[in-house]
Amino acid sequence: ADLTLVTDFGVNGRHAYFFVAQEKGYYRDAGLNVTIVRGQGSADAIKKVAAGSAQVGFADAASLVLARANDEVPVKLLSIVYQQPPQAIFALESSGIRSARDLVGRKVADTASSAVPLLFGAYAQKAGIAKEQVSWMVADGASLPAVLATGRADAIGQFTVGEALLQKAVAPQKLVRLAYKDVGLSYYGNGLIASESMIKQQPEVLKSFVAATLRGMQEAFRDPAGAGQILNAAQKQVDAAVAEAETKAVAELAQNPEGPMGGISVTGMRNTVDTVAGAFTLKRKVTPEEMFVPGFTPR
Amino acid sequence: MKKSTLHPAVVRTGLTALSVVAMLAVWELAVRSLQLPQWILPSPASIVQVANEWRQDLLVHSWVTLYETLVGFAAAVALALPLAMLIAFTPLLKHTIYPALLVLQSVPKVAIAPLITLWAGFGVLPKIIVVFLVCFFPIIVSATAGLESASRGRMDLMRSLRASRWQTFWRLRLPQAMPQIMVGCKVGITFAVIGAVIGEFVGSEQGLGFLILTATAQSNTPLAFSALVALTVISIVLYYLVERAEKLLVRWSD
Amino acid sequence: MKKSTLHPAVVRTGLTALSVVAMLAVWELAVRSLQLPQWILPSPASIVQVANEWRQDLLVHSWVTLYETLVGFAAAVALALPLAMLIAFTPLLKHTIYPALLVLQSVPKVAIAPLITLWAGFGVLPKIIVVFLVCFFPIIVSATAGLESASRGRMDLMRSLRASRWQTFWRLRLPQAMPQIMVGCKVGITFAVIGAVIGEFVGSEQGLGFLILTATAQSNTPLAFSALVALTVISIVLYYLVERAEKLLVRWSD
Amino acid sequence: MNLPYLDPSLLAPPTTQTPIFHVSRVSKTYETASGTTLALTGIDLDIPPGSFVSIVGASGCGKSTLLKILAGLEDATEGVVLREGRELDGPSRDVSIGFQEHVLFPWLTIEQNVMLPTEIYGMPAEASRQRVQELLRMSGLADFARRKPAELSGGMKMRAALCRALSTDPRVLLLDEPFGALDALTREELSLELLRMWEKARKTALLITHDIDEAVLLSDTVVVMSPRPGRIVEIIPIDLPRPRNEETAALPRFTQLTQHIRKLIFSPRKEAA
Amino acid sequence: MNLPYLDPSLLAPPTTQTPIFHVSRVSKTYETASGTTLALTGIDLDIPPGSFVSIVGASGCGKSTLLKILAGLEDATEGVVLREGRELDGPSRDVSIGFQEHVLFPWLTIEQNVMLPTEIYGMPAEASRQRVQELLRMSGLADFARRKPAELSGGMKMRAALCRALSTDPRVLLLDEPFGALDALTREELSLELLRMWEKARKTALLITHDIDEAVLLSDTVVVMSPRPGRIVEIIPIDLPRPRNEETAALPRFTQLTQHIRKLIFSPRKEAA
Ligand SMILES: Nc1ncnc2c1ncn2[C@@H]1O[C@H](COP(=O)(O)OP(=O)(O)OP(=O)(O)O)[C@@H](O)[C@H]1O
Ligand SMILES: Nc1ncnc2c1ncn2[C@@H]1O[C@H](COP(=O)(O)OP(=O)(O)OP(=O)(O)O)[C@@H](O)[C@H]1O
Ligand SMILES: [Mg+2]
Ligand SMILES: [Mg+2]
Repeated sequence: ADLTLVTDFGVNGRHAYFFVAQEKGYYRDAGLNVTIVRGQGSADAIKKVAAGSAQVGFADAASLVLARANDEVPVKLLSIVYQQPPQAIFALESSGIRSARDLVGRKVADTASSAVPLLFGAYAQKAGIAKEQVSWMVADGASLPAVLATGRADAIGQFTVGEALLQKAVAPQKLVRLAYKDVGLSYYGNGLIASESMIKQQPEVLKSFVAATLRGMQEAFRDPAGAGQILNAAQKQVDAAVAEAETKAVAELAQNPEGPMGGISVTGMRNTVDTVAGAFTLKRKVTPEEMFVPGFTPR
Repeated sequence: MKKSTLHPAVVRTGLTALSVVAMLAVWELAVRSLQLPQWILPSPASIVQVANEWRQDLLVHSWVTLYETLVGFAAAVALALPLAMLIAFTPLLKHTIYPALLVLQSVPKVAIAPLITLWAGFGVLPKIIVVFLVCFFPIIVSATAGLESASRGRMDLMRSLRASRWQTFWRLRLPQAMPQIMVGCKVGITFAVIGAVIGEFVGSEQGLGFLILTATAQSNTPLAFSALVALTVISIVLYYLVERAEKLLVRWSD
Repeated sequence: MKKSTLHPAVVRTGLTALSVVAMLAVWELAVRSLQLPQWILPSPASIVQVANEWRQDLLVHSWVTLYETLVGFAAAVALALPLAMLIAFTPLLKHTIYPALLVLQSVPKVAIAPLITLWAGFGVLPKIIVVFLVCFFPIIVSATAGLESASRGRMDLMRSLRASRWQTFWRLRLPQAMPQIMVGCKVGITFAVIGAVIGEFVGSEQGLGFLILTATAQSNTPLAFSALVALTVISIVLYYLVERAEKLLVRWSD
Repeated sequence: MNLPYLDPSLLAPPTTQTPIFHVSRVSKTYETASGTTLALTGIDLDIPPGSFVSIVGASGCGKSTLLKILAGLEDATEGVVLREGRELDGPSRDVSIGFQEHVLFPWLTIEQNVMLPTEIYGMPAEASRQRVQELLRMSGLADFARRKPAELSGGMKMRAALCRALSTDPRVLLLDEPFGALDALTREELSLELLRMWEKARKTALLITHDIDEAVLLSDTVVVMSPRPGRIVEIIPIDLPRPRNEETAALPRFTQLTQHIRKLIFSPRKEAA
Repeated sequence: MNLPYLDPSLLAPPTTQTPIFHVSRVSKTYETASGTTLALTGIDLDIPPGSFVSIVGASGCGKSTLLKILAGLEDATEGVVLREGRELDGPSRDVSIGFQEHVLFPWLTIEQNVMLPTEIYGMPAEASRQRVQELLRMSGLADFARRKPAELSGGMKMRAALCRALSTDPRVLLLDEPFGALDALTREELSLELLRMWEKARKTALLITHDIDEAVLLSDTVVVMSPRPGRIVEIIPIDLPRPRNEETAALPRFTQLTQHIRKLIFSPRKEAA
């Protein structure tokens, strides 16, 4: 079957395993012909999947909660890749920021589509600061390293998997990382999504897609350097070394202490929904169960 | 004069209003009949409802965007006219200025976002710069074409009077170029509004662009569309204001 | 004729080249003297080096963007002229068509990009649509202004001949509007190039916009800038091609 | 008929044909942002088919306005204008106009400009081209057929515009000072040429001119208008024998008529001064 | 001097003053994309200060071209043009031009159009306004001072353009058919007005005209040009006494001169035909 896969944002080192699955023929073995296209943020990826421009996607679970609650977008999760919260706030060492408390009264910038500001409320609560004491600015993704390095903002939001790239950009200055998972937050990050109609009509295709992707992940985590090269060969502008570093970071996030790689549990999902509900006023209450379809990942 | 007893301006405004209403009706009908989900295209009704809830914020954000638009547009006009004048004075200058303008024009403003934030930070300045960059080109191209178009006979008259370049500019070139300058301004003002939003996309804490981005990210599509509607209203109003200015400034025909 | 023995076209091209070289020199010097880090503004030298490494890809991506630009621009011209004609035929139509155009024009294309991809999918079609939307407005506004500007005396001549609307259009309005239409095209073509890139930002696997975005995401700033340079070159070349077309089409003066 | 020196036997018998133009109680007021101008008032005029009528009168008296009303290009503010018995509703292809200002299109060559009406009328291209070539030769523009209007002198442009008005061989010809910018010789040559053409084909012609000799030499009737607001002072039948030519101007009757007209034009204002 | 009927004693004594314009062996070729036109060839002409010179010649013979060369608006292709002994380098504020085509700015009122030169010269506003008011009154445009050119008749526009040329009271006046679009009466009135003004102030004037009577009545010298390419056929000193007025035209010498000129213009082409 032909499948178009839309990423959460761009094609970066953190997506290497999709290309591993592609290049090593795992998709082909599963009878799939997968085309990988760039997304414009999780919200956009979710809409594209809902509209059928893409059949499968890679998007943030929190964004999906919002999409289902506010816009009734008929999309569900099939599998969770980032079992841990990937969100983090990065500052320069020179800014004097060392912990969440130092963020008080500071300006933090991130893209509008990022989940970092979306879930900052939850982070602030866990870290014991008032979320109103930090001001957020919207900035274009491309300008974020510049914003940070030139001090236009005191810190920026970024996924932990982006650390290698960011470090490269602001070198020689050193980065301070305030990851959401480090204050004990536990909710799902990004996962594989599909539309409800697709799930109903072609569950088998989706199942083999998830399985092949997980196979790619395993292979990539086993050999991050190899994954980096594969991605670099497919997408020349992605540096192999950066891709290797990002793949390692993904491997860290993909650890699932309670189950198999890629697995989804109602408890995990409830944490996610509650975290989002705590940070936003949702138009509609979302149940953890409606967020995903079970049975697409190995138990 | 003959059939209608209505003032033509009333007819025109009526037609404009009518076509806007017609568009809204088609939109509402399309959404209902095709049962388009709201995350694809919310219905005008739902947008109005959300816009009403958010009217305070919409006003504040609209004001910011309007301000950026007007300042950037004014700056563009204020710079384009003297530059066009300079080009009209020394035509060879065109071939050194235009390449630079083309470079500025052809670079997508979003692509040089890091540069803009680097130099101008957040705040209104970078948006004004983007507005300026976006609407400068149409204005200067039209203005230059207009200023260059003085007819042989009229130029001969001014030459025979040994009018200075300034005098020729003020008394012949500028009035003659006015209709074309206004065309440039009409095109420019619509791009100016977009420019403000693009500027806000690059980095901002307020403005309709900010609202559109954050609403989209939070899957509040009706809110994003109500911001788009506010944007469109600003654009249409500004366009017709420029057209009004044109009517006041160009009161002659050949 | 008097002092210079050079052909004016040579002088003009020389000046254009000179000013481009001057810009590059200033840029290189600025980067070196201010010691700007490369991820903010790479030096021309480093861009040239990267561009050389990537020349194969740059060519392929440029070709894609060029193709989208040209098709979208051609579509815009092909649609703007008949529509402007229609407006010239029945002036009241202007007040129903323009509001719709203003709506299309004032919505930031990036903001409705998801809608466009929803309707047109991936591939070149959505980019062509964005190009079309971006450059349509300047062309139609200029064309309408040009077509409307036929002088009283000339219109009287055509009326006295009982020329049909078509004949009046082809023999009077169109040739007379040609200079203004070309101004619209000159402005339009530069926006068309940007439109292609914006379209590619929204979703694409090739083209200079794709290259700019992915290179930026990877902090490969010199590569992003070499794509920007390619874009600028395309823009300048297309602009001067339109200007050449103008010279061929408008060979008369009042 | 208060012209005692006219030999009534020479007057054309009252025609029973429907006039080409019947103008009755016509007045015209221009209204603009800066004020209203009464250009014509109480105009009564019949132009029978096949006649050659000239209008003379002071600058600004409304001659061009009257011509434009007959052409269907301006609406009369008051009064009735009939064209062959029917109410006038806009321009007609039978009626060709030579405008006071030449209105050549700068993007067309002289030949293309002159051919424009024939093309718009869809007349056979080859025949029109020959006719146009002939007209250009006659008016001394043969060498300039391929030039653009900007390369012509003032008088040459006027001649090109006259050629254009004649290019379709119209039934009715309305000419607004076609010889105004021409030197005495060219003027005489061209007006005699026009006279020959008219006497051959007997189309209807209305000529606005400032040259009283020319008006008398060419016309069946000369209409003398008063200064603004334009009224008709007198309609003078020209009882000179046809065909006419250079020699006609030597007849005593010719001098009589021209002097009568000159007196009509010159005296009222002189008295006022 | 092959004019046997001229009384040599009536000729002005050869002036020793530097001429305002000295033209020697001037020729002019226009080169355009569609071809070259030889407009003038071998022109020799002196215009002494304080003289009134008229140029007559066929349409397209290069009269306007010569005027533009004297005005510094066109360069001669060959030959020398001196203005008061010095090589001509472009237009001068002493020299005022009335163009053949009126060139009024449509965005200015008639008064503003006429005031334009005085404003550009920076002349005192009040004095200029009075002079302009006087000129407009003289040319019958007083009622139209606040109107835009589009609201004027063809002849009225020409008159406005003439007023503009006179508005700065220039030392040298170059007029290209200023009365071309005017009726006989207005033409006579205005040309006599011009004559009066000139005889009072004795500025230098060059007039292009198609009216031979007018040329003789006004001028010290009439220059007769041949058809294209323009050459000077004869330079005819006009030995009529000054001051001149309507009665001058009744003198037998006047008729003699006009007929001589008419012959010069009419015969060569007639013979060729
Ligand atoms: N700008 C120009 N480009 C090319 N040829 C020109 C130009 N101006 C005039 N000519 C040519 O030069 C010749 C003389 O033109 P000019 O205008 O001097 O004639 P003129 O004597 O003033 O005629 P008229 O009495 O008709 O005004 C004409 O043959 C004309 O075609
Ligand atoms: N479009 C117009 N708008 C306003 N007034 C006009 C317009 N056209 C003509 N007039 C006025 O109408 C009057 C008559 O003008 P018209 O052109 O008919 O005169 P004319 O007899 O042709 O004069 P001329 O011999 O100077 O060409 C003038 O007073 C003029 O100012
Ligand atoms: Mg007239
Ligand atoms: Mg001339």
